[in-house]
Amino acid sequence: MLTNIESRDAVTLIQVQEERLDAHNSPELKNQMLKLLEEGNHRMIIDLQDVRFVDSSGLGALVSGFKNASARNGSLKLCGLQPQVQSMFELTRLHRVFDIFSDRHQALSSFQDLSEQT
Amino acid sequence: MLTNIESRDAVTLIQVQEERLDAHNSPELKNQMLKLLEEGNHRMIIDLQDVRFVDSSGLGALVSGFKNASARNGSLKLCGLQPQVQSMFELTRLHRVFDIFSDRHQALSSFQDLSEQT
Amino acid sequence: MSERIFLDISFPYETDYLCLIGKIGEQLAWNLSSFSGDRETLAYHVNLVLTEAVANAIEHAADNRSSPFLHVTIRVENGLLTIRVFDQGPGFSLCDVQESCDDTLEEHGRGIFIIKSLMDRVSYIKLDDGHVLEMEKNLY
Amino acid sequence: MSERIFLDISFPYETDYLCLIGKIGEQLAWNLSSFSGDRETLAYHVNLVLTEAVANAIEHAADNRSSPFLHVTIRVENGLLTIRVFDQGPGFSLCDVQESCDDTLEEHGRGIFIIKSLMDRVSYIKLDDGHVLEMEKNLY
Ligand SMILES: Nc1ncnc2c1ncn2[C@@H]1O[C@H](COP(=O)(O)OP(=O)(O)O)[C@@H](O)[C@H]1O
Ligand SMILES: Nc1ncnc2c1ncn2[C@@H]1O[C@H](COP(=O)(O)OP(=O)(O)O)[C@@H](O)[C@H]1O
Repeated sequence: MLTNIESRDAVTLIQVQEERLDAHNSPELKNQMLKLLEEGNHRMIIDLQDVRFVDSSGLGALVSGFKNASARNGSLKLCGLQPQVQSMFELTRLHRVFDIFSDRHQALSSFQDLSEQT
Repeated sequence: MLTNIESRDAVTLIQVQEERLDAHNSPELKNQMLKLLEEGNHRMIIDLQDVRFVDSSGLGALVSGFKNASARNGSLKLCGLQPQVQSMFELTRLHRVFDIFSDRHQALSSFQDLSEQT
Repeated sequence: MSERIFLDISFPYETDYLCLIGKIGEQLAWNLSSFSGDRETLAYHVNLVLTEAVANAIEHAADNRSSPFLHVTIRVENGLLTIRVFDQGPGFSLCDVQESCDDTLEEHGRGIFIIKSLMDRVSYIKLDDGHVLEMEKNLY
Repeated sequence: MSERIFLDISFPYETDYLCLIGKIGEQLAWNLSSFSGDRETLAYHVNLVLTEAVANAIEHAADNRSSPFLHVTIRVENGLLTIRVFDQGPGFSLCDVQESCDDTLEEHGRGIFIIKSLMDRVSYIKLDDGHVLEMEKNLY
Protein backbone atom coordinates (compact mmCIF):
# COMPACT_ATOMS: atom_id res chain seq x y z
CA MET A 1 0.00 0.00 0.00
CA LEU A 2 1.67 3.20 -1.19
CA THR A 3 0.54 6.24 0.71
CA ASN A 4 1.88 9.76 1.11
CA ILE A 5 1.23 11.21 4.56
CA GLU A 6 1.44 14.93 5.34
CA SER A 7 0.46 17.12 8.25
CA ARG A 8 -1.09 20.54 7.70
CA ASP A 9 -2.61 22.74 10.41
CA ALA A 10 -3.25 19.81 12.76
CA VAL A 11 -4.85 17.80 9.96
CA THR A 12 -3.32 14.57 8.63
CA LEU A 13 -3.56 14.14 4.89
CA ILE A 14 -3.27 10.57 3.59
CA GLN A 15 -2.97 10.26 -0.16
CA VAL A 16 -3.59 6.69 -1.33
CA GLN A 17 -1.15 6.20 -4.20
CA GLU A 18 -2.67 3.04 -5.61
CA GLU A 19 -4.81 2.54 -8.68
CA ARG A 20 -6.89 -0.05 -6.84
CA LEU A 21 -8.18 -0.21 -3.29
CA ASP A 22 -9.39 -3.79 -2.91
CA ALA A 23 -9.33 -6.82 -0.60
CA HIS A 24 -5.62 -7.20 -1.37
CA ASN A 25 -4.41 -3.88 -0.01
CA SER A 26 -7.26 -2.33 2.00
CA PRO A 27 -6.38 -4.14 5.28
CA GLU A 28 -3.09 -2.25 5.17
CA LEU A 29 -4.82 1.10 4.70
CA LYS A 30 -7.09 0.26 7.61
CA ASN A 31 -4.08 -0.42 9.83
CA GLN A 32 -2.28 2.72 8.71
CA MET A 33 -5.31 4.84 9.59
CA LEU A 34 -5.67 3.14 12.98
CA LYS A 35 -2.00 3.67 13.79
CA LEU A 36 -2.20 7.37 12.90
CA LEU A 37 -5.31 7.75 15.08
CA GLU A 38 -3.62 6.02 17.97
CA GLU A 39 -0.69 8.40 17.59
CA GLY A 40 -3.09 11.25 18.22
CA ASN A 41 -3.98 12.32 14.68
CA HIS A 42 -7.71 12.76 15.10
CA ARG A 43 -8.40 14.83 12.01
CA MET A 44 -7.78 12.97 8.83
CA ILE A 45 -8.34 13.50 5.14
CA ILE A 46 -8.07 10.54 2.77
CA ASP A 47 -7.22 11.77 -0.71
CA LEU A 48 -8.41 9.22 -3.28
CA GLN A 49 -7.47 11.08 -6.44
CA ASP A 50 -5.11 8.32 -7.65
CA VAL A 51 -7.62 5.55 -6.93
CA ARG A 52 -9.56 4.43 -10.00
CA PHE A 53 -11.11 1.32 -8.49
CA VAL A 54 -12.57 0.55 -5.09
CA ASP A 55 -14.34 -2.64 -3.96
CA SER A 56 -16.51 -3.37 -0.91
CA SER A 57 -13.46 -4.15 1.17
CA GLY A 58 -11.90 -0.78 0.30
CA LEU A 59 -15.15 0.89 1.33
CA GLY A 60 -15.11 -1.18 4.52
CA ALA A 61 -11.59 0.02 5.38
CA LEU A 62 -12.72 3.63 5.02
CA VAL A 63 -15.80 2.96 7.17
CA SER A 64 -13.49 1.46 9.78
CA GLY A 65 -11.32 4.60 9.75
CA PHE A 66 -14.41 6.76 10.00
CA LYS A 67 -15.75 4.87 13.00
CA ASN A 68 -12.41 4.84 14.78
CA ALA A 69 -11.96 8.58 14.25
CA SER A 70 -15.50 9.35 15.48
CA ALA A 71 -14.95 7.19 18.56
CA ARG A 72 -12.04 9.48 19.43
CA ASN A 73 -14.09 12.65 18.77
CA GLY A 74 -12.07 13.13 15.62
CA SER A 75 -13.17 13.02 12.04
CA LEU A 76 -12.22 11.42 8.76
CA LYS A 77 -13.10 13.16 5.49
CA LEU A 78 -12.63 12.10 1.89
CA CYS A 79 -11.60 13.99 -1.23
CA GLY A 80 -10.61 13.48 -4.86
CA LEU A 81 -13.10 10.72 -5.72
CA GLN A 82 -12.96 9.66 -9.38
CA PRO A 83 -16.42 9.33 -10.99
CA GLN A 84 -16.52 5.51 -10.82
CA VAL A 85 -15.32 5.56 -7.22
CA GLN A 86 -17.94 8.18 -6.35
CA SER A 87 -20.60 5.94 -7.89
CA MET A 88 -19.61 3.13 -5.48
CA PHE A 89 -20.27 5.44 -2.53
CA GLU A 90 -23.66 6.31 -3.98
CA LEU A 91 -24.59 2.70 -4.71
CA THR A 92 -23.83 1.71 -1.11
CA ARG A 93 -25.31 4.96 0.31
CA LEU A 94 -21.97 5.73 1.96
CA HIS A 95 -21.97 9.21 0.38
CA ARG A 96 -24.45 10.07 3.14
CA VAL A 97 -22.04 8.88 5.82
CA PHE A 98 -18.81 10.56 4.73
CA ASP A 99 -18.00 14.22 4.24
CA ILE A 100 -16.76 14.18 0.66
CA PHE A 101 -14.87 17.09 -0.94
CA SER A 102 -13.73 17.61 -4.49
CA ASP A 103 -10.09 18.21 -3.54
CA ARG A 104 -7.75 18.41 -0.56
CA HIS A 105 -7.92 22.20 -0.38
CA GLN A 106 -11.66 22.15 0.15
CA ALA A 107 -11.34 19.33 2.65
CA LEU A 108 -8.62 21.25 4.53
CA SER A 109 -10.61 24.46 4.66
CA SER A 110 -13.64 22.58 6.02
CA PHE A 111 -11.49 21.78 9.07
CA GLN A 112 -10.41 25.45 9.33
CA ASP A 113 -14.01 26.73 9.22
CA LEU A 114 -14.67 24.39 12.10
CA SER A 115 -11.74 25.74 14.14
CA GLU A 116 -12.95 29.30 13.64
CA GLN A 117 -16.43 28.45 14.86
CA THR A 118 -15.18 26.92 18.09
CA MET B 1 -9.56 1.46 -40.40
CA LEU B 2 -9.65 5.10 -39.36
CA THR B 3 -7.34 7.29 -41.36
CA ASN B 4 -7.02 11.01 -41.88
CA ILE B 5 -5.82 11.93 -45.38
CA GLU B 6 -4.41 15.34 -46.26
CA SER B 7 -2.58 16.77 -49.24
CA ARG B 8 0.31 19.19 -48.79
CA ASP B 9 2.59 20.43 -51.58
CA ALA B 10 1.90 17.43 -53.81
CA VAL B 11 2.50 15.02 -50.92
CA THR B 12 -0.27 12.83 -49.51
CA LEU B 13 -0.22 12.47 -45.74
CA ILE B 14 -2.02 9.43 -44.33
CA GLN B 15 -2.41 9.40 -40.58
CA VAL B 16 -3.39 5.97 -39.29
CA GLN B 17 -5.80 6.69 -36.42
CA GLU B 18 -5.79 3.24 -34.89
CA GLU B 19 -4.06 1.96 -31.79
CA ARG B 20 -3.32 -1.33 -33.51
CA LEU B 21 -2.24 -2.15 -37.06
CA ASP B 22 -2.72 -5.91 -37.30
CA ALA B 23 -4.10 -8.70 -39.49
CA HIS B 24 -7.60 -7.42 -38.75
CA ASN B 25 -7.25 -3.96 -40.24
CA SER B 26 -4.02 -3.86 -42.26
CA PRO B 27 -5.62 -5.22 -45.48
CA GLU B 28 -7.76 -2.10 -45.48
CA LEU B 29 -4.74 0.19 -45.11
CA LYS B 30 -3.08 -1.66 -47.97
CA ASN B 31 -6.11 -1.05 -50.19
CA GLN B 32 -6.36 2.60 -49.20
CA MET B 33 -2.72 3.17 -50.14
CA LEU B 34 -3.15 1.37 -53.44
CA LYS B 35 -6.23 3.41 -54.31
CA LEU B 36 -4.45 6.69 -53.55
CA LEU B 37 -1.50 5.61 -55.71
CA GLU B 38 -3.80 4.68 -58.57
CA GLU B 39 -5.40 8.10 -58.30
CA GLY B 40 -2.00 9.63 -58.98
CA ASN B 41 -0.70 10.32 -55.47
CA HIS B 42 2.85 9.07 -55.87
CA ARG B 43 4.39 10.75 -52.86
CA MET B 44 3.05 9.44 -49.60
CA ILE B 45 3.80 9.81 -45.93
CA ILE B 46 2.29 7.34 -43.47
CA ASP B 47 2.07 8.95 -40.04
CA LEU B 48 2.04 6.22 -37.38
CA GLN B 49 2.03 8.43 -34.29
CA ASP B 50 -1.29 6.99 -33.01
CA VAL B 51 -0.24 3.38 -33.61
CA ARG B 52 1.06 1.65 -30.51
CA PHE B 53 1.09 -1.87 -31.88
CA VAL B 54 2.05 -3.33 -35.24
CA ASP B 55 2.25 -6.99 -36.25
CA SER B 56 3.86 -8.70 -39.25
CA SER B 57 0.77 -8.15 -41.32
CA GLY B 58 0.83 -4.42 -40.59
CA LEU B 59 4.48 -4.35 -41.62
CA GLY B 60 3.51 -6.31 -44.74
CA ALA B 61 0.87 -3.74 -45.67
CA LEU B 62 3.45 -0.96 -45.43
CA VAL B 63 5.93 -2.98 -47.54
CA SER B 64 3.17 -3.42 -50.11
CA GLY B 65 2.58 0.35 -50.22
CA PHE B 66 6.31 0.93 -50.49
CA LYS B 67 6.66 -1.44 -53.42
CA ASN B 68 3.64 -0.09 -55.24
CA ALA B 69 4.86 3.50 -54.83
CA SER B 70 8.38 2.61 -56.04
CA ALA B 71 6.92 0.78 -59.05
CA ARG B 72 5.29 4.08 -60.05
CA ASN B 73 8.48 6.07 -59.47
CA GLY B 74 6.91 7.49 -56.35
CA SER B 75 7.88 7.04 -52.76
CA LEU B 76 6.38 6.14 -49.43
CA LYS B 77 7.93 7.42 -46.22
CA LEU B 78 7.08 6.80 -42.59
CA CYS B 79 6.98 9.05 -39.55
CA GLY B 80 5.87 9.14 -35.92
CA LEU B 81 6.95 5.62 -34.92
CA GLN B 82 6.40 4.86 -31.25
CA PRO B 83 9.36 3.10 -29.58
CA GLN B 84 7.78 -0.38 -29.61
CA VAL B 85 6.72 0.07 -33.25
CA GLN B 86 10.21 1.25 -34.17
CA SER B 87 11.64 -1.87 -32.53
CA MET B 88 9.52 -4.04 -34.85
CA PHE B 89 11.08 -2.35 -37.87
CA GLU B 90 14.51 -2.98 -36.42
CA LEU B 91 13.81 -6.61 -35.57
CA THR B 92 12.66 -7.29 -39.13
CA ARG B 93 15.39 -5.07 -40.65
CA LEU B 94 12.72 -2.98 -42.37
CA HIS B 95 14.24 0.19 -40.90
CA ARG B 96 16.82 -0.20 -43.65
CA VAL B 97 14.14 -0.30 -46.32
CA PHE B 98 11.97 2.64 -45.33
CA ASP B 99 12.82 6.31 -44.97
CA ILE B 100 11.71 6.92 -41.39
CA PHE B 101 11.28 10.41 -39.91
CA SER B 102 10.48 11.48 -36.39
CA ASP B 103 7.46 13.58 -37.38
CA ARG B 104 5.45 14.67 -40.39
CA HIS B 105 7.24 18.00 -40.72
CA GLN B 106 10.58 16.33 -41.19
CA ALA B 107 9.04 13.84 -43.59
CA LEU B 108 7.43 16.67 -45.57
CA SER B 109 10.61 18.69 -45.79
CA SER B 110 12.50 15.66 -47.06
CA PHE B 111 10.22 15.76 -50.08
CA GLN B 112 10.83 19.51 -50.49
CA ASP B 113 14.61 19.10 -50.38
CA LEU B 114 14.18 16.61 -53.17
CA SER B 115 12.09 19.04 -55.27
CA GLU B 116 14.74 21.74 -54.88
CA GLN B 117 17.47 19.41 -56.02
CA THR B 118 15.68 18.48 -59.23
CA MET C 1 -23.39 -12.56 -35.93
CA SER C 2 -22.97 -11.77 -32.27
CA GLU C 3 -19.65 -12.43 -30.63
CA ARG C 4 -18.70 -15.49 -28.67
CA ILE C 5 -15.81 -15.94 -26.34
CA PHE C 6 -15.11 -18.39 -23.54
CA LEU C 7 -12.51 -17.77 -20.89
CA ASP C 8 -11.39 -20.17 -18.15
CA ILE C 9 -9.01 -18.94 -15.49
CA SER C 10 -7.42 -20.91 -12.64
CA PHE C 11 -5.15 -19.44 -9.99
CA PRO C 12 -4.24 -19.88 -6.30
CA TYR C 13 -6.52 -18.71 -3.49
CA GLU C 14 -4.60 -15.46 -2.99
CA THR C 15 -5.67 -11.83 -3.17
CA ASP C 16 -2.54 -11.07 -5.24
CA TYR C 17 -4.54 -12.26 -8.25
CA LEU C 18 -7.58 -10.00 -7.74
CA CYS C 19 -6.18 -7.19 -9.83
CA LEU C 20 -5.25 -9.43 -12.78
CA ILE C 21 -8.58 -11.29 -12.83
CA GLY C 22 -10.51 -8.03 -12.59
CA LYS C 23 -8.49 -6.49 -15.38
CA ILE C 24 -8.91 -9.46 -17.70
CA GLY C 25 -12.66 -9.04 -17.28
CA GLU C 26 -12.33 -5.31 -17.84
CA GLN C 27 -10.36 -5.88 -21.03
CA LEU C 28 -13.03 -8.25 -22.29
CA ALA C 29 -15.74 -5.68 -21.58
CA TRP C 30 -13.83 -2.95 -23.41
CA ASN C 31 -13.65 -5.16 -26.49
CA LEU C 32 -17.29 -6.31 -26.64
CA SER C 33 -18.53 -4.82 -29.89
CA SER C 34 -22.04 -6.15 -29.28
CA PHE C 35 -22.55 -4.02 -26.18
CA SER C 36 -24.60 -0.92 -26.86
CA GLY C 37 -24.34 0.83 -23.48
CA ASP C 38 -21.54 2.73 -21.78
CA ARG C 39 -18.48 0.54 -22.19
CA GLU C 40 -16.39 2.24 -19.51
CA THR C 41 -19.07 1.57 -16.91
CA LEU C 42 -19.50 -2.03 -18.05
CA ALA C 43 -15.72 -2.52 -17.80
CA TYR C 44 -15.72 -1.16 -14.25
CA HIS C 45 -18.66 -3.32 -13.24
CA VAL C 46 -17.20 -6.53 -14.66
CA ASN C 47 -13.90 -5.80 -12.90
CA LEU C 48 -15.79 -5.13 -9.68
CA VAL C 49 -18.10 -8.16 -9.58
CA LEU C 50 -15.15 -10.43 -10.43
CA THR C 51 -13.13 -8.85 -7.63
CA GLU C 52 -15.99 -9.18 -5.13
CA ALA C 53 -16.82 -12.79 -6.01
CA VAL C 54 -13.20 -13.95 -6.06
CA ALA C 55 -12.41 -12.15 -2.79
CA ASN C 56 -15.42 -13.90 -1.21
CA ALA C 57 -14.24 -17.30 -2.42
CA ILE C 58 -10.79 -16.60 -0.97
CA GLU C 59 -12.17 -15.33 2.32
CA HIS C 60 -15.09 -17.63 2.94
CA ALA C 61 -14.33 -20.78 0.97
CA ALA C 62 -10.61 -21.37 1.16
CA ASP C 63 -10.77 -24.00 3.89
CA ASN C 64 -12.07 -27.41 2.98
CA ARG C 65 -11.05 -27.23 -0.65
CA SER C 66 -9.67 -30.18 -2.57
CA SER C 67 -7.88 -28.20 -5.27
CA PRO C 68 -5.25 -25.52 -4.73
CA PHE C 69 -6.78 -23.47 -7.56
CA LEU C 70 -9.71 -21.17 -7.72
CA HIS C 71 -11.64 -21.46 -10.95
CA VAL C 72 -13.40 -18.64 -12.79
CA THR C 73 -15.11 -18.64 -16.19
CA ILE C 74 -16.25 -15.71 -18.26
CA ARG C 75 -18.43 -16.37 -21.29
CA VAL C 76 -20.05 -14.17 -23.86
CA GLU C 77 -22.68 -15.71 -26.12
CA ASN C 78 -26.00 -14.60 -27.61
CA GLY C 79 -25.63 -11.16 -26.09
CA LEU C 80 -25.27 -12.58 -22.59
CA LEU C 81 -22.23 -12.18 -20.38
CA THR C 82 -21.94 -14.95 -17.78
CA ILE C 83 -19.33 -14.92 -15.02
CA ARG C 84 -18.96 -18.00 -12.83
CA VAL C 85 -16.82 -18.26 -9.71
CA PHE C 86 -16.49 -21.81 -8.36
CA ASP C 87 -15.73 -22.54 -4.75
CA GLN C 88 -15.37 -25.63 -2.57
CA GLY C 89 -16.27 -24.02 0.73
CA PRO C 90 -19.27 -24.63 3.00
CA GLY C 91 -21.55 -22.50 0.83
CA PHE C 92 -24.14 -19.92 1.88
CA SER C 93 -27.58 -18.71 0.91
CA LEU C 94 -27.93 -15.63 -1.29
CA CYS C 95 -31.28 -14.93 0.37
CA ASP C 96 -29.68 -14.51 3.78
CA VAL C 97 -27.65 -11.59 2.50
CA GLN C 98 -29.17 -8.14 3.07
CA GLU C 99 -30.84 -6.50 0.09
CA SER C 100 -29.89 -2.92 0.86
CA CYS C 101 -27.06 -0.92 2.39
CA ASP C 102 -29.04 1.89 3.95
CA ASP C 103 -27.09 3.89 6.48
CA THR C 104 -25.14 0.99 7.81
CA LEU C 105 -21.74 1.51 9.38
CA GLU C 106 -20.78 -2.13 9.03
CA GLU C 107 -17.32 -2.76 7.69
CA HIS C 108 -18.45 -5.87 5.84
CA GLY C 109 -21.42 -7.15 3.92
CA ARG C 110 -21.51 -4.98 0.81
CA GLY C 111 -20.02 -7.43 -1.72
CA ILE C 112 -23.06 -9.50 -2.60
CA PHE C 113 -25.24 -6.38 -2.51
CA ILE C 114 -22.95 -4.76 -5.11
CA ILE C 115 -22.97 -7.87 -7.29
CA LYS C 116 -26.77 -8.09 -7.17
CA SER C 117 -27.08 -4.40 -7.96
CA LEU C 118 -24.83 -4.45 -11.00
CA MET C 119 -25.77 -7.77 -12.62
CA ASP C 120 -29.10 -8.79 -14.15
CA ARG C 121 -29.27 -12.25 -12.60
CA VAL C 122 -27.26 -13.76 -9.74
CA SER C 123 -27.54 -17.35 -8.51
CA TYR C 124 -25.54 -19.48 -6.12
CA ILE C 125 -25.79 -23.10 -7.20
CA LYS C 126 -24.81 -26.34 -5.47
CA LEU C 127 -22.57 -28.66 -7.50
CA ASP C 128 -21.19 -32.13 -6.81
CA ASP C 129 -17.89 -30.73 -5.60
CA GLY C 130 -18.79 -27.32 -4.27
CA HIS C 131 -20.77 -24.31 -5.40
CA VAL C 132 -20.77 -21.76 -8.14
CA LEU C 133 -21.75 -18.11 -7.99
CA GLU C 134 -23.24 -17.35 -11.39
CA MET C 135 -23.66 -13.75 -12.48
CA GLU C 136 -25.32 -12.74 -15.73
CA LYS C 137 -25.57 -9.48 -17.60
CA ASN C 138 -27.57 -8.81 -20.76
CA LEU C 139 -25.48 -6.97 -23.29
CA TYR C 140 -28.50 -5.79 -25.30
CA MET D 1 6.34 -18.73 -3.92
CA SER D 2 6.26 -17.99 -7.61
CA GLU D 3 2.96 -17.18 -9.22
CA ARG D 4 0.78 -19.62 -11.09
CA ILE D 5 -2.04 -18.83 -13.43
CA PHE D 6 -3.76 -20.84 -16.15
CA LEU D 7 -5.86 -19.24 -18.84
CA ASP D 8 -7.93 -21.01 -21.50
CA ILE D 9 -9.57 -18.97 -24.23
CA SER D 10 -11.86 -20.14 -27.02
CA PHE D 11 -13.29 -17.91 -29.74
CA PRO D 12 -14.32 -18.06 -33.41
CA TYR D 13 -11.77 -18.09 -36.25
CA GLU D 14 -12.10 -14.34 -36.88
CA THR D 15 -9.57 -11.53 -36.82
CA ASP D 16 -12.03 -9.42 -34.78
CA TYR D 17 -10.73 -11.26 -31.72
CA LEU D 18 -7.01 -10.56 -32.29
CA CYS D 19 -7.05 -7.35 -30.29
CA LEU D 20 -8.83 -8.87 -27.30
CA ILE D 21 -6.63 -11.98 -27.16
CA GLY D 22 -3.49 -9.89 -27.48
CA LYS D 23 -4.63 -7.53 -24.75
CA ILE D 24 -5.53 -10.32 -22.33
CA GLY D 25 -1.96 -11.57 -22.75
CA GLU D 26 -0.65 -8.06 -22.31
CA GLN D 27 -2.65 -7.61 -19.10
CA LEU D 28 -1.24 -10.86 -17.76
CA ALA D 29 2.30 -9.74 -18.52
CA TRP D 30 1.77 -6.39 -16.79
CA ASN D 31 0.67 -8.20 -13.64
CA LEU D 32 3.45 -10.80 -13.41
CA SER D 33 5.23 -9.87 -10.24
CA SER D 34 7.80 -12.63 -10.75
CA PHE D 35 9.19 -11.04 -13.91
CA SER D 36 12.36 -9.11 -13.33
CA GLY D 37 12.88 -7.54 -16.76
CA ASP D 38 11.16 -4.67 -18.57
CA ARG D 39 7.46 -5.29 -18.10
CA GLU D 40 6.30 -2.96 -20.85
CA THR D 41 8.41 -4.80 -23.40
CA LEU D 42 7.24 -8.20 -22.14
CA ALA D 43 3.62 -7.02 -22.40
CA TYR D 44 4.19 -5.91 -25.99
CA HIS D 45 5.92 -9.16 -26.91
CA VAL D 46 3.20 -11.37 -25.39
CA ASN D 47 0.54 -9.35 -27.20
CA LEU D 48 2.52 -9.67 -30.43
CA VAL D 49 3.27 -13.40 -30.39
CA LEU D 50 -0.36 -14.14 -29.50
CA THR D 51 -1.52 -11.94 -32.37
CA GLU D 52 0.91 -13.56 -34.84
CA ALA D 53 0.10 -17.13 -33.83
CA VAL D 54 -3.67 -16.61 -33.78
CA ALA D 55 -3.62 -14.76 -37.11
CA ASN D 56 -1.68 -17.69 -38.60
CA ALA D 57 -4.22 -20.19 -37.29
CA ILE D 58 -7.03 -18.10 -38.79
CA GLU D 59 -5.25 -17.68 -42.12
CA HIS D 60 -3.62 -21.06 -42.64
CA ALA D 61 -5.67 -23.48 -40.58
CA ALA D 62 -9.28 -22.37 -40.78
CA ASP D 63 -10.32 -24.90 -43.44
CA ASN D 64 -10.63 -28.51 -42.36
CA ARG D 65 -11.44 -27.79 -38.76
CA SER D 66 -13.96 -29.79 -36.78
CA SER D 67 -14.67 -27.14 -34.14
CA PRO D 68 -15.87 -23.59 -34.79
CA PHE D 69 -13.58 -22.34 -32.02
CA LEU D 70 -9.94 -21.54 -31.91
CA HIS D 71 -8.30 -22.51 -28.66
CA VAL D 72 -5.49 -20.68 -26.89
CA THR D 73 -3.93 -21.31 -23.50
CA ILE D 74 -1.62 -19.09 -21.50
CA ARG D 75 0.08 -20.53 -18.43
CA VAL D 76 2.51 -19.18 -15.92
CA GLU D 77 4.24 -21.62 -13.59
CA ASN D 78 7.72 -22.02 -12.12
CA GLY D 79 8.86 -18.82 -13.74
CA LEU D 80 7.91 -20.04 -17.20
CA LEU D 81 5.32 -18.43 -19.45
CA THR D 82 3.84 -20.89 -21.95
CA ILE D 83 1.49 -19.84 -24.73
CA ARG D 84 -0.19 -22.51 -26.84
CA VAL D 85 -2.25 -21.92 -29.96
CA PHE D 86 -4.10 -25.02 -31.18
CA ASP D 87 -5.13 -25.48 -34.80
CA GLN D 88 -6.81 -28.18 -36.86
CA GLY D 89 -5.32 -27.21 -40.21
CA PRO D 90 -2.88 -29.12 -42.44
CA GLY D 91 0.09 -28.14 -40.32
CA PHE D 92 3.55 -26.98 -41.43
CA SER D 93 7.17 -27.35 -40.46
CA LEU D 94 8.83 -24.67 -38.37
CA CYS D 95 12.16 -25.55 -40.02
CA ASP D 96 10.87 -24.58 -43.45
CA VAL D 97 10.32 -21.02 -42.28
CA GLN D 98 13.18 -18.60 -42.92
CA GLU D 99 15.40 -17.77 -40.00
CA SER D 100 16.09 -14.16 -40.90
CA CYS D 101 14.38 -11.20 -42.52
CA ASP D 102 17.38 -9.56 -44.16
CA ASP D 103 16.48 -7.02 -46.77
CA THR D 104 13.46 -8.85 -48.01
CA LEU D 105 10.65 -6.95 -49.65
CA GLU D 106 8.19 -9.79 -49.17
CA GLU D 107 4.80 -8.81 -47.85
CA HIS D 108 4.47 -12.03 -45.87
CA GLY D 109 6.61 -14.41 -43.88
CA ARG D 110 7.68 -12.36 -40.85
CA GLY D 111 5.28 -13.84 -38.28
CA ILE D 112 7.13 -17.01 -37.29
CA PHE D 113 10.44 -15.14 -37.44
CA ILE D 114 9.11 -12.60 -34.95
CA ILE D 115 7.78 -15.34 -32.66
CA LYS D 116 11.12 -17.18 -32.74
CA SER D 117 13.01 -13.96 -32.08
CA LEU D 118 10.96 -12.94 -29.05
CA MET D 119 10.37 -16.26 -27.31
CA ASP D 120 12.93 -18.57 -25.71
CA ARG D 121 11.58 -21.80 -27.14
CA VAL D 122 9.11 -22.41 -29.96
CA SER D 123 7.79 -25.80 -31.09
CA TYR D 124 5.05 -26.93 -33.42
CA ILE D 125 3.71 -30.25 -32.24
CA LYS D 126 1.38 -32.78 -33.86
CA LEU D 127 -1.63 -33.85 -31.78
CA ASP D 128 -4.40 -36.38 -32.35
CA ASP D 129 -6.75 -33.75 -33.64
CA GLY D 130 -4.47 -31.10 -35.10
CA HIS D 131 -1.37 -29.22 -34.03
CA VAL D 132 -0.24 -26.83 -31.37
CA LEU D 133 2.23 -23.97 -31.64
CA GLU D 134 3.94 -23.84 -28.25
CA MET D 135 5.87 -20.74 -27.27
CA GLU D 136 7.84 -20.44 -24.04
CA LYS D 137 9.48 -17.56 -22.28
CA ASN D 138 11.60 -17.70 -19.14
CA LEU D 139 10.52 -15.06 -16.68
CA TYR D 140 13.74 -15.24 -14.68
N1 LIG E 1 -18.23 -18.00 -1.63
C1 LIG E 1 -18.80 -17.93 -0.40
N2 LIG E 1 -18.79 -19.00 0.42
C2 LIG E 1 -19.36 -18.95 1.65
N3 LIG E 1 -19.97 -17.86 2.14
C3 LIG E 1 -20.00 -16.75 1.37
C4 LIG E 1 -19.43 -16.71 0.08
N4 LIG E 1 -19.65 -15.49 -0.45
C5 LIG E 1 -20.33 -14.81 0.49
N5 LIG E 1 -20.55 -15.54 1.59
C6 LIG E 1 -21.30 -15.16 2.81
O1 LIG E 1 -22.11 -14.04 2.50
C7 LIG E 1 -21.80 -12.95 3.36
C8 LIG E 1 -21.95 -11.64 2.63
O2 LIG E 1 -20.94 -11.52 1.64
P1 LIG E 1 -20.50 -10.08 1.16
O3 LIG E 1 -21.73 -9.30 0.88
O4 LIG E 1 -19.53 -10.22 0.05
O5 LIG E 1 -19.82 -9.42 2.42
P2 LIG E 1 -18.45 -9.75 3.16
O6 LIG E 1 -17.70 -10.76 2.35
O7 LIG E 1 -17.76 -8.43 3.22
O8 LIG E 1 -18.86 -10.26 4.50
C9 LIG E 1 -20.40 -13.22 3.87
O9 LIG E 1 -20.15 -12.64 5.10
C10 LIG E 1 -20.37 -14.74 3.94
O10 LIG E 1 -20.95 -15.17 5.12
N1 LIG F 1 -0.94 -22.57 -38.01
C1 LIG F 1 -0.40 -22.78 -39.24
N2 LIG F 1 -0.89 -23.79 -40.02
C2 LIG F 1 -0.35 -24.02 -41.23
N3 LIG F 1 0.65 -23.32 -41.75
C3 LIG F 1 1.18 -22.32 -41.03
C4 LIG F 1 0.69 -22.00 -39.75
N4 LIG F 1 1.41 -20.97 -39.27
C5 LIG F 1 2.31 -20.66 -40.20
N5 LIG F 1 2.19 -21.48 -41.29
C6 LIG F 1 3.03 -21.48 -42.50
O1 LIG F 1 4.25 -20.82 -42.25
C7 LIG F 1 4.43 -19.74 -43.13
C8 LIG F 1 5.13 -18.61 -42.44
O2 LIG F 1 4.28 -18.02 -41.48
P1 LIG F 1 4.52 -16.52 -41.06
O3 LIG F 1 5.96 -16.34 -40.79
O4 LIG F 1 3.58 -16.19 -39.96
O5 LIG F 1 4.17 -15.67 -42.34
P2 LIG F 1 2.79 -15.40 -43.08
O6 LIG F 1 1.69 -15.97 -42.24
O7 LIG F 1 2.76 -13.93 -43.20
O8 LIG F 1 2.95 -16.08 -44.40
C9 LIG F 1 3.04 -19.40 -43.62
O9 LIG F 1 3.07 -18.80 -44.90
C10 LIG F 1 2.37 -20.75 -43.66
O10 LIG F 1 2.70 -21.44 -44.84
